[in-house]
Amino acid sequence: MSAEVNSAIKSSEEAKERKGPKGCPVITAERCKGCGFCVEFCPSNVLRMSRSFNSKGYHHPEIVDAEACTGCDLCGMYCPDFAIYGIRTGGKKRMKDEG
Amino acid sequence: MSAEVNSAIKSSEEAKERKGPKGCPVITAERCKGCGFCVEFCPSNVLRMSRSFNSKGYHHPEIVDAEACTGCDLCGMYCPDFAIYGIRTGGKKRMKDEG
Amino acid sequence: MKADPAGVLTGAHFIDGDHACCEGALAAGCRFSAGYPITPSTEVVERIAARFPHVGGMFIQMEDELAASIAILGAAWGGAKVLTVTSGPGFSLMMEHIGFAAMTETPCVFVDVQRAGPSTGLPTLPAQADMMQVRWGSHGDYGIIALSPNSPQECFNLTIEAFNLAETYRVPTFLMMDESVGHMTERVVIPAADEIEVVPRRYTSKPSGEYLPYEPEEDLVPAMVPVGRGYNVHVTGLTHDERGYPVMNAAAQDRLIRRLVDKIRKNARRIARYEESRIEGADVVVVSYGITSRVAMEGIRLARENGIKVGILRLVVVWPFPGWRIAELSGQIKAFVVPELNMGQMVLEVERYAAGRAKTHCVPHAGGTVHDPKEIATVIEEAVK
Amino acid sequence: MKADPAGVLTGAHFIDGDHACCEGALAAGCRFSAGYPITPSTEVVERIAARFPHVGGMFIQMEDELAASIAILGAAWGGAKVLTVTSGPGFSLMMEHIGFAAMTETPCVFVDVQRAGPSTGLPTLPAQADMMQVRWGSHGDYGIIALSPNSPQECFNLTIEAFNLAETYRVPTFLMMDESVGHMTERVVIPAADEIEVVPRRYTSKPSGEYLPYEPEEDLVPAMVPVGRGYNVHVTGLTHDERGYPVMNAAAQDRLIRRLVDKIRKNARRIARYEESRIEGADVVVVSYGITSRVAMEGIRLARENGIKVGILRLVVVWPFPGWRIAELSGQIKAFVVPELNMGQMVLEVERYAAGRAKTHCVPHAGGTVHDPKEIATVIEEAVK
Amino acid sequence: MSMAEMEVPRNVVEEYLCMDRMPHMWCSGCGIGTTVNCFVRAIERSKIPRNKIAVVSGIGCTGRVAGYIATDSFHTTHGRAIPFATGLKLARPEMTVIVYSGDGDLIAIGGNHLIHGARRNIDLKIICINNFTYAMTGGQAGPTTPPGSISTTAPYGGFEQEFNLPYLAESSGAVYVARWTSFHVTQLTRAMAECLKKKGMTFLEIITPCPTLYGRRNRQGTGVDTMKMYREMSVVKHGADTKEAAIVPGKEILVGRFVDIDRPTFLDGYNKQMKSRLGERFPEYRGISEESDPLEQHGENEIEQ
Amino acid sequence: MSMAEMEVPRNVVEEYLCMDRMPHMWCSGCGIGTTVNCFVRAIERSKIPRNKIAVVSGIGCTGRVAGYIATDSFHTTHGRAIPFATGLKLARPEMTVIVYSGDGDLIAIGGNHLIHGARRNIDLKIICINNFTYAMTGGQAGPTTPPGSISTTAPYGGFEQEFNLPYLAESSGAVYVARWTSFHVTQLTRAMAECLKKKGMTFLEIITPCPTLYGRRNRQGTGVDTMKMYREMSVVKHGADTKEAAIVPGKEILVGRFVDIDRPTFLDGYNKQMKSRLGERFPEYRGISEESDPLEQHGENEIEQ
Amino acid sequence: MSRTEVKIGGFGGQGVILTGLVLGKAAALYGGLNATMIQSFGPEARGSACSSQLVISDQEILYPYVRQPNILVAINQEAYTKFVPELAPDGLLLFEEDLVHVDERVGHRRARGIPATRIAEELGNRIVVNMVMLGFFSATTGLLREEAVREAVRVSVPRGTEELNLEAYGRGVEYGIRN
Amino acid sequence: MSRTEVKIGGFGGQGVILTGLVLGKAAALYGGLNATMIQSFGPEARGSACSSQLVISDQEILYPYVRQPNILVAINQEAYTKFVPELAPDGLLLFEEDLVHVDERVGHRRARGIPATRIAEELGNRIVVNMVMLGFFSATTGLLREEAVREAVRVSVPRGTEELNLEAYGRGVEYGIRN
Ligand SMILES: Cc1ncc(C[n+]2csc(CCOP(=O)(O)OP(=O)(O)O)c2C)c(N)n1
Ligand SMILES: Cc1ncc(C[n+]2csc(CCOP(=O)(O)OP(=O)(O)O)c2C)c(N)n1
Ligand code: SF4
Ligand code: SF4
Ligand code: SF4
Ligand code: SF4
Ligand code: SF4
Ligand code: SF4
Ligand SMILES: [Mg+2]
Ligand SMILES: [Mg+2]
Repeated sequence: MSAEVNSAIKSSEEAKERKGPKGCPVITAERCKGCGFCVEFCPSNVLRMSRSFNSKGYHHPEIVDAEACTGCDLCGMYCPDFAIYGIRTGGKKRMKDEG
Repeated sequence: MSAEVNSAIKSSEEAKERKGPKGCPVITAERCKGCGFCVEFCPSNVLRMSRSFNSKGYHHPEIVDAEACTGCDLCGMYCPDFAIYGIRTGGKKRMKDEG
Repeated sequence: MKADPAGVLTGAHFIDGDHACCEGALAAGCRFSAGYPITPSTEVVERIAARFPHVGGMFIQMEDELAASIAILGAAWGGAKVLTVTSGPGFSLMMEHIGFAAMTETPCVFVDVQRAGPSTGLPTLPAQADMMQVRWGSHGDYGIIALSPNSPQECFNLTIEAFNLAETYRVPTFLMMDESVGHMTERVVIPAADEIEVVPRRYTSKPSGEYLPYEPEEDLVPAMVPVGRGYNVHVTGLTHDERGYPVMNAAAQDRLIRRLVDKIRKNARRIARYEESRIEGADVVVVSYGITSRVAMEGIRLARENGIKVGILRLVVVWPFPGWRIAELSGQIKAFVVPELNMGQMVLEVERYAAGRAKTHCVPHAGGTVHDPKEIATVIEEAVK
Repeated sequence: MKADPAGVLTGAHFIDGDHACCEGALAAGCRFSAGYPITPSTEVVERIAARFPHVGGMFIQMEDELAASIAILGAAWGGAKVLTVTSGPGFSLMMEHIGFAAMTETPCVFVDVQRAGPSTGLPTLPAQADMMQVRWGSHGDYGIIALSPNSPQECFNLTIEAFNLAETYRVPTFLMMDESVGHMTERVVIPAADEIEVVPRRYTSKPSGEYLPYEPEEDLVPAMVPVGRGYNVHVTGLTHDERGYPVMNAAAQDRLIRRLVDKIRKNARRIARYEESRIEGADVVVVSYGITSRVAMEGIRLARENGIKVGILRLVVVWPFPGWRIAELSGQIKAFVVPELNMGQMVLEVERYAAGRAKTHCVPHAGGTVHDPKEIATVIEEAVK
Repeated sequence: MSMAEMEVPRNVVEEYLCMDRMPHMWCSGCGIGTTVNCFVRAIERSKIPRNKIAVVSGIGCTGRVAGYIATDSFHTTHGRAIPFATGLKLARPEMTVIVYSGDGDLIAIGGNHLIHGARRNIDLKIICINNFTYAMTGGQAGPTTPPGSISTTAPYGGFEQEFNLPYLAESSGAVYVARWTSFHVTQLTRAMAECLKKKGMTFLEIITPCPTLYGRRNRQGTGVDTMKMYREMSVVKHGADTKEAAIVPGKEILVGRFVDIDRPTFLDGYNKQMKSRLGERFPEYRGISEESDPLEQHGENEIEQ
Repeated sequence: MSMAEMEVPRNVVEEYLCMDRMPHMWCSGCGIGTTVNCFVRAIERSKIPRNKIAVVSGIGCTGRVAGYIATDSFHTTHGRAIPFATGLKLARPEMTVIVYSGDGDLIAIGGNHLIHGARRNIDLKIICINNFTYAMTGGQAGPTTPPGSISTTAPYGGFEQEFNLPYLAESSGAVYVARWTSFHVTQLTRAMAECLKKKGMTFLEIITPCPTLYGRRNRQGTGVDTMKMYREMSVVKHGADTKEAAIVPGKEILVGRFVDIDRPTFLDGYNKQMKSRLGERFPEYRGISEESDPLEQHGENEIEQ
Repeated sequence: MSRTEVKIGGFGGQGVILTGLVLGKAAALYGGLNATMIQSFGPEARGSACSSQLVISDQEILYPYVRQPNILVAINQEAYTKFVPELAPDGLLLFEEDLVHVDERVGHRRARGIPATRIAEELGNRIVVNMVMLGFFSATTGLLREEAVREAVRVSVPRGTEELNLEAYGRGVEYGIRN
Repeated sequence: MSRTEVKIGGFGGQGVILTGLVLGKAAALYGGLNATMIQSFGPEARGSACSSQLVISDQEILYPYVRQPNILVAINQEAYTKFVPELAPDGLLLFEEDLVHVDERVGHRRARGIPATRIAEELGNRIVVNMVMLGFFSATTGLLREEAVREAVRVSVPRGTEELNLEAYGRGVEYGIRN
C-alpha cells in the first residue's frame, strides 16, 4: 500500500482502513455515533462494532474481515453520520481476473 | 276558495296564487329576483315570466296554466329567493280519484 | 363559584411552569384544549393530553395553530372553558383568530411561552419580546387582557385568573409566560378546590325572545347564550348589531368597536394587578414583569447595597397597562428603570405615562438568557445621577 | 439606477390607488408577485395579473396568505423584486413571514389596504387601524419601514419608494394604504422611466470565498448574494452568525437582533419623510397620515377660519416614527392633535415623544368612513384653550 | 278535510330562515339559495330538532348561508369553518354540525382543514358550494377554476389544473362523498338527508351557478342557462371511481354518491382507545360537562320540535 | 492504473456537505443522515451542476437537512417550504429545487401547500421523511402517526387514522409518487435520481427511523432494529394502486414507484396559455430578468462542475 | 370652478361606475380640473345598488367624499330613494324617467328626466344607457366641455364600441338641448 | 442554608434531569427549603449532552440560573469538560470515575469520584447510575437529609422500580461514606 493512500485517508479526519483485494471501508471513528447500520447492512460481513468507545462515548465499527470487502460502499450509503464509506481497491476487470 | 286560504297567503308577504285542482304555486313577487328558475323547471309549464317589474325592477313569474299545477313544489325547491313554492290543494288520494 | 374538585390536584408539587399552567387550567374549569406542538410550550399540552381524559375533558391536537386557535373558539361557543398554548411562531399564526375572538367576544385563554425571536430564533431559550404583539398583533382595534407570571406557582395562579378574567369580560386573555418560567421547576402549592374561586360563564337569564346576544350589561359586557337551546344565536366576525346580525356601516362600527375597546379601558382599574415594594421614598422605581422581575430584584439588592433608594413595581396584569400608577409615581421619583428581555417594549408605555416628569431608562436584552443583575444595578445607579 | 422603461406607463392616468400601486411596483422593477384575493386590495393583484405577463413578470395566486407571503420571499432570494398585497385578515396571516423576512433580511414589499376591523369587520370600508400591527405584529424584536400614501399619485410614488427602501435596508417594507385611498380615482402622472430612480439589489462584489452573507456594511446592512452562483448561501430563520449558520446562544442573538433593530433605529433620520405646513408660530400641530391627512386639512381650514394658528405635520414614512421632530415641536407649541381612523395608535408615539411638554389630543374614529372635518376642527379649537 | 277548510301552508323554508334578513344578498340567478331550499327540506326530513343543529360557514357569498339560517349559526373566518366546527362538535357531540361554505373557502385557504378533518373523521357534514370561483371578492381564479376560464386574476385564461374534489375528499378519508348540481334539487335534498344521518365526515360538492362573476365571463350566460347546461351535461353514476370524477369543461359532469363507507369517528376512536388503556379510570366522553349547566336556567327555552 | 498509484477517493458526500458543521445534530440511529447519503449520490448521478441546485426545508429534525447541504439552501418556516420553493423556482426556473422536510412539516401544518403544489404541478422535488412523529419538538402524535402509537400528546395511544401519503399526493396531482424506506438505499438513490430528472411535482415518501422519540416508545427498539423491521416488512410493488398503500402497523409496507405520469407543469401551462391569448405580445417566461444581472459581476464565481 | 359634487346611482349593470370614470377623466385629464372619484358597492349589494361619487374642482380636492351632491344622477328608483334626501337644496336631479318615479322628496330642487333606457334600446343596446345619461348630463349642466367628455368616452369604453357609445352620448346631449 | 448552586451534567439517557428533580423535591417538598431547577437541552443536543441546574436555599430564590456551581456532578466526560471551568473556586466536583478523566482544569477544587456505572451494573441495571450518583451526592455533601432524598426518590421513579432505585441510592451513600 502506497504512502499516498494512507495520507489521503489521514486527511479525511483520521479515517481508518485496512485494504482488502477488492475494496475496503474507510472509517472515521470520531464521527461515528455507533448506530450499527454499517455492521448490519454490510453484505460481506466485513465489520463489527468495537468494544472501545470514541471520545463521544460511542462504539464504532471495526474491520473483522478485510478480505471480504467488495468496496460496494453500502456502508457509506447507510451511515447516517458520514463516518464510513467503501472504496474499490481493484479495477472491476481485475476483480474478475482474481475471481 | 275560502277566505282563510287567501288570508294565509296574504300573511306571507302578499303572496299570489291561483289554485288548480291538484296544486298551486304561491308567489311573493316582491321577493323575486327574476332568475327564471321556476319557469324553466316547473315540470308542468304552469308559469311564465311577467312583462311587468316588481319594485326592485325584476320580472317575476306569473301563472299561465293554473290547472296544470301538481303542487310538486319543484318551483319552491328551485327558487333561490324563497319567492315561490308549490302547495297541494287536493289530498293525494283525491288526486288519484280525479286522475 | 368554587372550583370543581375533579380538576384540582390539591397539595404541594415540584413541577415546572408549563405543568403548573395545565393544573391552573384544570382548576379553573377548563375542559377543552386544542393545540399544536412548539417548543418551549409543548409540555403544557403534553400534560393536558395526559390529564384531561381523566376529568371528562377533551384535548385535540390540530393540524396547525390556525386550526388550534379557532377550534377552541368553536368549543367555547359549545360551552367549554378553553385554552390553547403556543410560542412565538405559532402565536404569530394565531393573530387572525385573536381578532375574531375579540370581535365575537368569545371567552378564551391563550398561553404564549415566549422564546427568543424573531422568526425561529432560539427555540429553547427565553425572551419577553411578544409583549407588544399580544396587544397589537391582530388587525383593527380591540382590547385584550394579558398576565405575566414569574414563577411556576404564579403560572398556576394566574392561569386561573386568566380564565376568570376571560369569562368576566368575554375577551381573549393571555398568559404571557417566558421560557425561563415555563421550564423552571419549583414548589407549587395547589389549594383545596373550595379555596379556589372560579368565574362561571356569564349566561343570560332572559328567555330567547327578549334576549339580544350583543346587548351590553352595565360593565359593557353582554351576557352569552348557550348553544343548543333554541336561541338561534348568530355569531359573525363582521361588524354586527346587538342581535349579532351584520350591519355594514360606520355607525354600527363605532358603537361596536368603541365598546370592545372601552370594556377593557373603562374597567382597567378593576382588571389591573401589580405589586409594589419599597416605593415610598424611592428615587428610582424599577418596572418589571415575568422572569425579569426576579432578576431585577437581584439587581435592586446590589443597588441598595450601594445606598440607592430603589423600589419595584411589578406588573402582574401587563395589559391593560396601569398607566395611572406610572403617572402618579412619575411626580415623586427621579427615574424609572425598565429591564425587559426585549429591545424595549413595555418601556414605551412607561415612558409615555411618565410624560417627562421622571426619566425612563430602558435596559434592553435580546433574549436567549436573562439579564445579568449587575447590568440592571448599573442602570439604576446611573439613573439617580 | 433608472427604471426599466418596459414597466413604466408614462403619462397622465385617471386611476385608483390600487391600480396606481401596481404601476408603482412595475416602475420600481418589481417582476414577481404572489397574492390571495381580499377586499379592498384585490384590484392591485388583478392589475398585476393583467400587466405582468407583458413585461416578463410573474404573478401567482397562491392558496392563502401564508403561502403568498413566503412565496415572495423565495422569489426575492431568486433575485426578484417582490410584492404581496392584502388587507387586515390576510395581513394577520402574514405575521409569521414578516418576522422571517426581517430575520433573513429579505427585501420585500407588503401592501396592506386597510379596511375596518377587527376580524372581518367592514370589508369594503376604510380604517387605519393596522398601524401598530405593522410595527409589532410578528413575535420577537425587529425593525420595519412603513409608508402611508394619501392619494393615488402617492400610491404610485410611495410604492417605488417602498421598493427602494426595502432594497437599501434589506427589510420588509410596508405600504399602509387605506380603503379610501385604494378605491379613490384621481389623476396620476407617471413620469418617464429615466426620471424614476430605483435602487438595485445590494449584491456583494466579493468572491465566494471571502464573502460572509450576514457581515454588515457600514450602514449595518449586509450585501446579498445571488443564488445559483455557487456561493452556497444558507438562509435560516434561526439565530445565525455572519456565515448564516445557526448559532444557539445569547451572544449570537444579541449581535444579530441588536443589528436588525439598529439598522432601522440608527438610520431613522435618513429613512424618515414627513411634510410640514405652517408649523412656524403655530399653537397647535395636527399630526396625521394617509387619507386622514386630507380630511384633517379641511378641519384645519375650518379652525383657521376661527383664527386658530394651526400647522400640520404629515407623516409620509410612518415607521420609523420621527420622534425627534415631535420632541422639538413639543417645546414650541401648546398641543398636538392626532386624528386617525382608529381608536388611538400613532397618537401613542406622539404622546410619548411630546413627553408632557405639549398636550396631545387624540381624535379617534372606529372607521367605516372618514372623520367629519368639523370634529377635527373642534378638537383643534379646544386644544388651544 | 274539504278544500274549503284547508289553509295554505306556509313555505317550509320560512320556518328555518331568518326572514327578517330577506331579501338576502345573493344575486339574481345565483344557485346558493336553491341549495338552501334543499338543505332546509333535508333538515325537516331528518327530524333532528332545530336546536340541535348548528351551521358553520367561512367567508364568501356561500359563507353568508350561516347568517340566513335560523339555527345556532357561525360565520367564522376565511377557510376555518372546519376547525371551528371541530371544536364546537367536540364540545357538544349531541349537536349535528354542518359546515356550509364555498370552494375557495374550503378548498383554497381551508384545504388543510378539509383533508385533516376527513382523515380524523370528525362527525361534520361538509357542504361545499362549488361555483368555480371566489365570488365574494369579485371572481378570481381558484383551485376549482377550470383551465381556460377567464377571471379577474387570470384575465388571459387560467392554466392551473383544478382539484377533483371527490377524489381529494376520498383520499383524505371522508366516509361519504357525493356530487350534485343545484339543478338536481331532489337528489340533492336526498343526499343532504343522507349526510345528516351518516356518522363521520361527509363531503358533498354542489356545482352551482355564479352568473354574476363566473358565468357571464365564461360564456355560460345567465343562471338559468347554466342550470340548463347542468341538466344536459350531468350523468348520474353512483359508486363511480372518484379518480374518474374530474370536471372537464365541455365534457359530462359525473354526479352521484361516489363513496359511502363506515369507519369509526374521531370520538368513537377516542373513547375506545382511552377505555382500552385507562379502563375504569376513564369516564366515557360525551361532551364537556359544563360547570354551570345552563339547562337549569334555560330549560324552558328549549325548543322541542 | 496500478494500485500503488491509486489515491483513496474522498467520501463523495463530503463534497456536498458542510463538513465544517459536523457532527450534525441527528441522534445515533436516526435515519435522516442515511437519506442524505442517498440524496447526495443522486445529485452526483444527475450531473446537475451544484450551483443549479437549491434545497429548501421547513422546520424539524429533517428541516435541518438544508443547513448541512453545501448548495444554496433555505431553512424556512414550519410548513412553508413548498410555497417558498414555489417562489424561488418561478423566479429561477433553471434551478432544480428540492424540498426536503419532515412529515409533520409537509403533511400537518404544510398539508395545504403540498396538495396545491401538486395540483399546480410546480416543478419541485418533494422529499418527505416520514418518521411517524414530530421529532424536533419531542415526539408528538401527528397525521402520519399510526393509531395505537404512544407519543407525548397521545400518552394513552393514538386513535386518529393517519394519511396514506402516496394516495393523497396522487389525488392532488403529483406526477411521480414513490415510497421507500431508509433501508432501501440503492432503490432510494435511484428514485431520487428519477425525481431530479422528472418534470413537475414529484413526491417521495421515505419511511425513516426516529429511535429516540418514536421507536423507543413504540417497541421498535434501536434504529438498526427498525431498519431490520423495514427490511422484513417491505414489499416492492411498482405501479401499485396508491389507494392500497396505507401503512398498517404489523402489516407489510408497500414500497416502490407508484405513479409516473406526464402533464404540463405550472410554467408550461402558463406559457402556453399566455401565448395562445396574447400571441406576440407575450414574451415567453423563462424566469425573472434581473435588472442588474449579477452574472456580470459574479461570473467568475460560477462553479462549473 | 369651485367644488362640485356629483353622485350617480343605479343598478350594477347600468354602467354607473363607468359614468363616473368618464366624467372624472373628462375633468382631470382633458378638462384641466381636479377630480376625485369614489365608487361604492358592498357585499350587501351584490349585483344590485351601486353608486359613484365624483368631486370636481379647480382647487386641490382634500375631502374626497360627496357629502351633499350638487348633482344627482339617478338611473333607478332605489338610487333616487336612497340619495335624493342628500341632494343640496339648490341641487339638480337628473333621472331616468321610465325607471324613476319622482315624488315630493325632490322638493324645490330642479329635476330633469330622460327616457335613457328607451333611447339606448333604440340604438340597439340597453347597455349604453349610461352614455345617454352622460350626454344628458353634459348638455344640462355644462360642467365640462363636450369635447373633453367625448375624448374621455373614447378612451374609456371597450375597443370597437367607441362609435356606439359616442352616438348614445350624442343622443343624450341632443335630448338635453332639445328638452 | 444560603444559596447553593448545583449543576449535573451527562448524557441524555443517564437520568440527569431526574437527578435534579429528586434533589429539588427533596429540598422543596421534604426538606423545608426552596429549590429552583432548570433543565437544558437544545435542538443541537438531540440525545447527547444534557444538564440540569439546581439552586437550593433557605431564602427566596430570585435569580434562577446557576452561575457558579458550588457542586458539579459530572456523569460523562463532556459534562466535565464543559462545566468544570464554571465550578466555584471552593466548589466540589463529584464524578463518574470510569467515564470522566479529571485533569488539571479541576485545579485546587475538591473532587471525589465513584464508579457509579459499575455499581449500577452490579445491581443489574445501568439505568440506575443516576441513583448511585445521588446517594454519593447525599453522603458527600450532607446538603439534604437522607430521608428527604429517599422520599423524593420514592415518589419520582416509575412505579414498581422504587426498590431498585432506593437500593442504588443506598449503594451510593455507602460508597460515599466508606471512601
Ligand atoms: C384571510 C382572508 N383572506 C381573504 C379574504 C377575502 N375573501 C373573502 S371571501 C373570499 C373567497 C370566497 O370564495 P368561495 O369560498 O368560493 O365563496 P363564494 O363567494 O364563491 O361563494 C375571499 C378570498 C378573507 N376574508 N380573509
Ligand atoms: C409555526 C410553528 N409551529 C410549530 C413549530 C414547532 N415545530 C418545530 S419542528 C416541528 C415538527 C417537526 O416534525 P416533522 O416535520 O415531522 O420533522 P421531524 O422533526 O420529525 O424530522 C414543530 C411542530 C414551529 N417551529 N413553528
Ligand atoms: S453506520 Fe456510521 S455511525 Fe453507524 S456505526 Fe457505522 S460508522 Fe458508526
Ligand atoms: S464497502 Fe461494502 S463490503 Fe466493504 S465494508 Fe462497506 S458495505 Fe461492507
Ligand atoms: S325562481 Fe324565484 S327568484 Fe327566480 S324567477 Fe322564480 S320566483 Fe323569481
Ligand atoms: S308546484 Fe310544481 S307544478 Fe306547480 S308551479 Fe310549482 S313546479 Fe310547477
Ligand atoms: S356573486 Fe356569484 S356567488 Fe355571489 S351572490 Fe352573486 S351569483 Fe351568487
Ligand atoms: S429525534 Fe428522531 S428524527 Fe430527530 S434526530 Fe433524533 S432520531 Fe432523528
Ligand atoms: Mg366559490
Ligand atoms: Mg417527523
